[in-house]
Amino acid sequence: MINKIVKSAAEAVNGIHDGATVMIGGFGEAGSPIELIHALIDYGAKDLTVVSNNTGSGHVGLAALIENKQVAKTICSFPRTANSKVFPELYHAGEIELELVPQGTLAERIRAGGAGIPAFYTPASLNTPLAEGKESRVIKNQEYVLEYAIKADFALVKAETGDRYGNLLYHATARNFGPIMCTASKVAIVQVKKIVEPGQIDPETVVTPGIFVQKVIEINNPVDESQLVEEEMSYP
Amino acid sequence: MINKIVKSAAEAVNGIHDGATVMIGGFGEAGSPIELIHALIDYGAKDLTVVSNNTGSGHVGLAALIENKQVAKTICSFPRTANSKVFPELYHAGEIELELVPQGTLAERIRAGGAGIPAFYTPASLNTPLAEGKESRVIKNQEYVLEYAIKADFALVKAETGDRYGNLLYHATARNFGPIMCTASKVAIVQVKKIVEPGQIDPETVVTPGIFVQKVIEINNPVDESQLVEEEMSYP
Amino acid sequence: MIQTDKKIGWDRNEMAQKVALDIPNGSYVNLGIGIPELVADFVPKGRELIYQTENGLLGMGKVPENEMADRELVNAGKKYVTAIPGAAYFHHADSFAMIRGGHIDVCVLGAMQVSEQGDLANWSTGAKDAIPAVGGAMDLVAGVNRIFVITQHLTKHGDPKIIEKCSYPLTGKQVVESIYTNLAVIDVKEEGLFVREMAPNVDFNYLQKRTGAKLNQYAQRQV
Amino acid sequence: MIQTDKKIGWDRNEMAQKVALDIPNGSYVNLGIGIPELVADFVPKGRELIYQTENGLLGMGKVPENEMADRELVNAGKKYVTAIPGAAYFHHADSFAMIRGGHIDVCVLGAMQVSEQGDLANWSTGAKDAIPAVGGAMDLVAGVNRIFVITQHLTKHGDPKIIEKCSYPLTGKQVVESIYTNLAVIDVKEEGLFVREMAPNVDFNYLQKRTGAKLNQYAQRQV
Repeated sequence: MINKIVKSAAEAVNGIHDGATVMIGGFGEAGSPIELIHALIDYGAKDLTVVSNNTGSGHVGLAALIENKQVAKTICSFPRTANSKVFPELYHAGEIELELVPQGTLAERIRAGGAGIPAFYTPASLNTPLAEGKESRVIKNQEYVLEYAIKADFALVKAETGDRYGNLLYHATARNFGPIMCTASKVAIVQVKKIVEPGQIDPETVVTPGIFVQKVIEINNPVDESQLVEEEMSYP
Repeated sequence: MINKIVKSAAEAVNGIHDGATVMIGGFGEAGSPIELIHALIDYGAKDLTVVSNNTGSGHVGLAALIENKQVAKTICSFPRTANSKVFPELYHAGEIELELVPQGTLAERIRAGGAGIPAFYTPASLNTPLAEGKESRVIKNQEYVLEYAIKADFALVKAETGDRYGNLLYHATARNFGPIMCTASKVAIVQVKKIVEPGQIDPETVVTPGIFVQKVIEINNPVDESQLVEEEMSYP
Repeated sequence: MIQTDKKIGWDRNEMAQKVALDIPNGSYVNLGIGIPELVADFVPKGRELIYQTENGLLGMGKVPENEMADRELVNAGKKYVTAIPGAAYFHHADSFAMIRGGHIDVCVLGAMQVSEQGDLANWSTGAKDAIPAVGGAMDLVAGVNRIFVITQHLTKHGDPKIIEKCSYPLTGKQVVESIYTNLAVIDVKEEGLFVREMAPNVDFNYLQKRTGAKLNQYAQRQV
Repeated sequence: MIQTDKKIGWDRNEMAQKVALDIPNGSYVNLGIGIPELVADFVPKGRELIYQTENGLLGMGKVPENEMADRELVNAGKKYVTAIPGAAYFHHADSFAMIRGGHIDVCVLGAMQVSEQGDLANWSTGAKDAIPAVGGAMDLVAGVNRIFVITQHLTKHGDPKIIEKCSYPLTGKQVVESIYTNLAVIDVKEEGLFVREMAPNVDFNYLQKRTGAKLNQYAQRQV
């Protein structure tokens, strides 16, 4: 029997090695797999390259992972947000590397990584500093920038519902990068609010087919990141 | 009010001009928009380039469109099937052009057309006759073929459920090329079995968001193409 | 009667209203963060627009009553929003396929600078100590058919934002169609900048003085 | 006792069974049309495999009772199938993302020819009057991690299918991992073809005579 369900967040993140590339889902706090991130802080893997749209808020979740000096490099589109304090400090101190990527290009590079497309052309960032040093090409009288796929060793993703095959449903705009990150990583680790029996998810509505998922952990009541940030909590 | 619903198949295909590129959904008979194709036969547009996985069965649907000499060129992955009689004859007579594309490359080229990606690299077809004359490139020690996006003027697609915004649900493996063809064509024309009010389709389950669809026509009881083929029916 | 306090220019709502009037019925629209968000409040009666937010929602609705806020239903500015009946959720690659693929009709963005060729700078001052953050702006200007900019005519320091050549790093080159400021509506044409409308108590000289690029007048006023 | 009618080789079911034994538990598998489809009937007890069909279904189930057939639920060979509980439907670009992206563990395909380097030809004889049709074969061999070929050892005309160099147009170069024929199981290694197992009443010389490329024996029989 195929069974991708694991019993704890600690078991879920077990094996994330130093130097790994880790994709972390979420757009701000929506879809951020905070319990998995905290488990990764406990686990302690260092020198990580993190691929994520943002760099976290306050002193919990992704921000706490960065604050804990486990991240050597981030690949993201929007590293500063209203509540991001940790990243700016380390960035100015030269203690964390940043690869800034336009959001759509970031999404497409991740999608390409999962789809076996090593590189593609896009009009985004042309004639801007973010295209500097990149190859460009004229196709049908328009110029495009060559961009390469991003793959990862692991993905940490938050979804709503899952089954033992790894099939996933998401909730609202918490979907964001989750589905493509599952496809682009060797080991996609997903926290879901609810685990159901195979067949309880209508095959017409599956968002992430189980083939893209390696571990599922049920976290019934994930903490409310926004609230933790407001309350100035920190982890660990 | 936005209302993409049209009243007849004739109205749906109205405006498809001679020389147009038309994507036609379907994998064999599953998802083939036969009523729209028959309306296009009645409408009479000629010199069409048809992008479709197959070339139709018997003497109805896509095969009838080809038999009626409306198609100058087909772009497809599998032009011969057990019941395809029309295409082979015209192909041997030199009356129809064929661009043969591996199925996954066909799908990705259409997806790219809809996603504003003008070209991408793929490992498929490398070292085969289908890569001859195509540019290739080594990326991270592996060689890939450069493939270009396909766009169309129109798409004819079959779905299950639609609303006035053009949101669509599909049925089982009739989904196949429908969603990506809607994205890659200027005017996506969709026959659905049932039209519902906006909001009746759960936003979490929408397969084709309405933005990709221009016309929706309700065909409650589409004909059974397999049965028509068995009965050796022909159209018109 | 001496008018020493006569009002010059439009306020933010009036600017947003000008933009709203220029968006055709049935359009798919992406609104940037800030003043652009106000545009949704001024859609003329009888028009229906569909709002896309690049973080995965087509059919964004109004701001929710506070107690109804869903923490996982946010817009690109990470504010809580709602979904209209007929909305659809999708992942980020599909969302930017929508944007890059030319399916969004209009995008309304803020600006730091706009050049007379329609170049837009709105993501970075290029300052060495700034944390660069680009978000989806470059994809939006590259992919959306019509880019409207809504902005104050001058910076907080009184410098013109509409200039010959952007000094800040570009978001995109030759992408802006029209600029809506508190002083005027200006179209970006191949031949240069053309003033389509001026705000109350603004005249051409007044406007030109506050603009860092040559302004043109339409030969015949457009109706 | 003289055995004039002794059975030589395996039948199709036995060939399929050999393949089935080599597919690890939990694998995601794409089965080609024809003999490959039989593999699903011989999955050893205790193993669960998930079948993908490239026309948009993960979790393909058994052939339906005739009266239950859904005309829009077909496999890549356009035959009616079913979906297991826990299945998922998706569109063609997502399906081939799955294939090209290396997510399918095993693909079992038929063959016209296989070369000693593992080149596969299975889509066209290259004849001038033939209608070329490739389907998803090239994407499958390029993207799936392990390609198993299941085929009769000889063509209908008695010619070897396993040869030094394919004369037919290739589907992919150096893609085949193992070949399962009615006479033997043969592994494709960098050093050449290695016979892993021979069918009843087949010996090495018999096999070599019917093979158009040099066969090797494993130094030590693998268990």
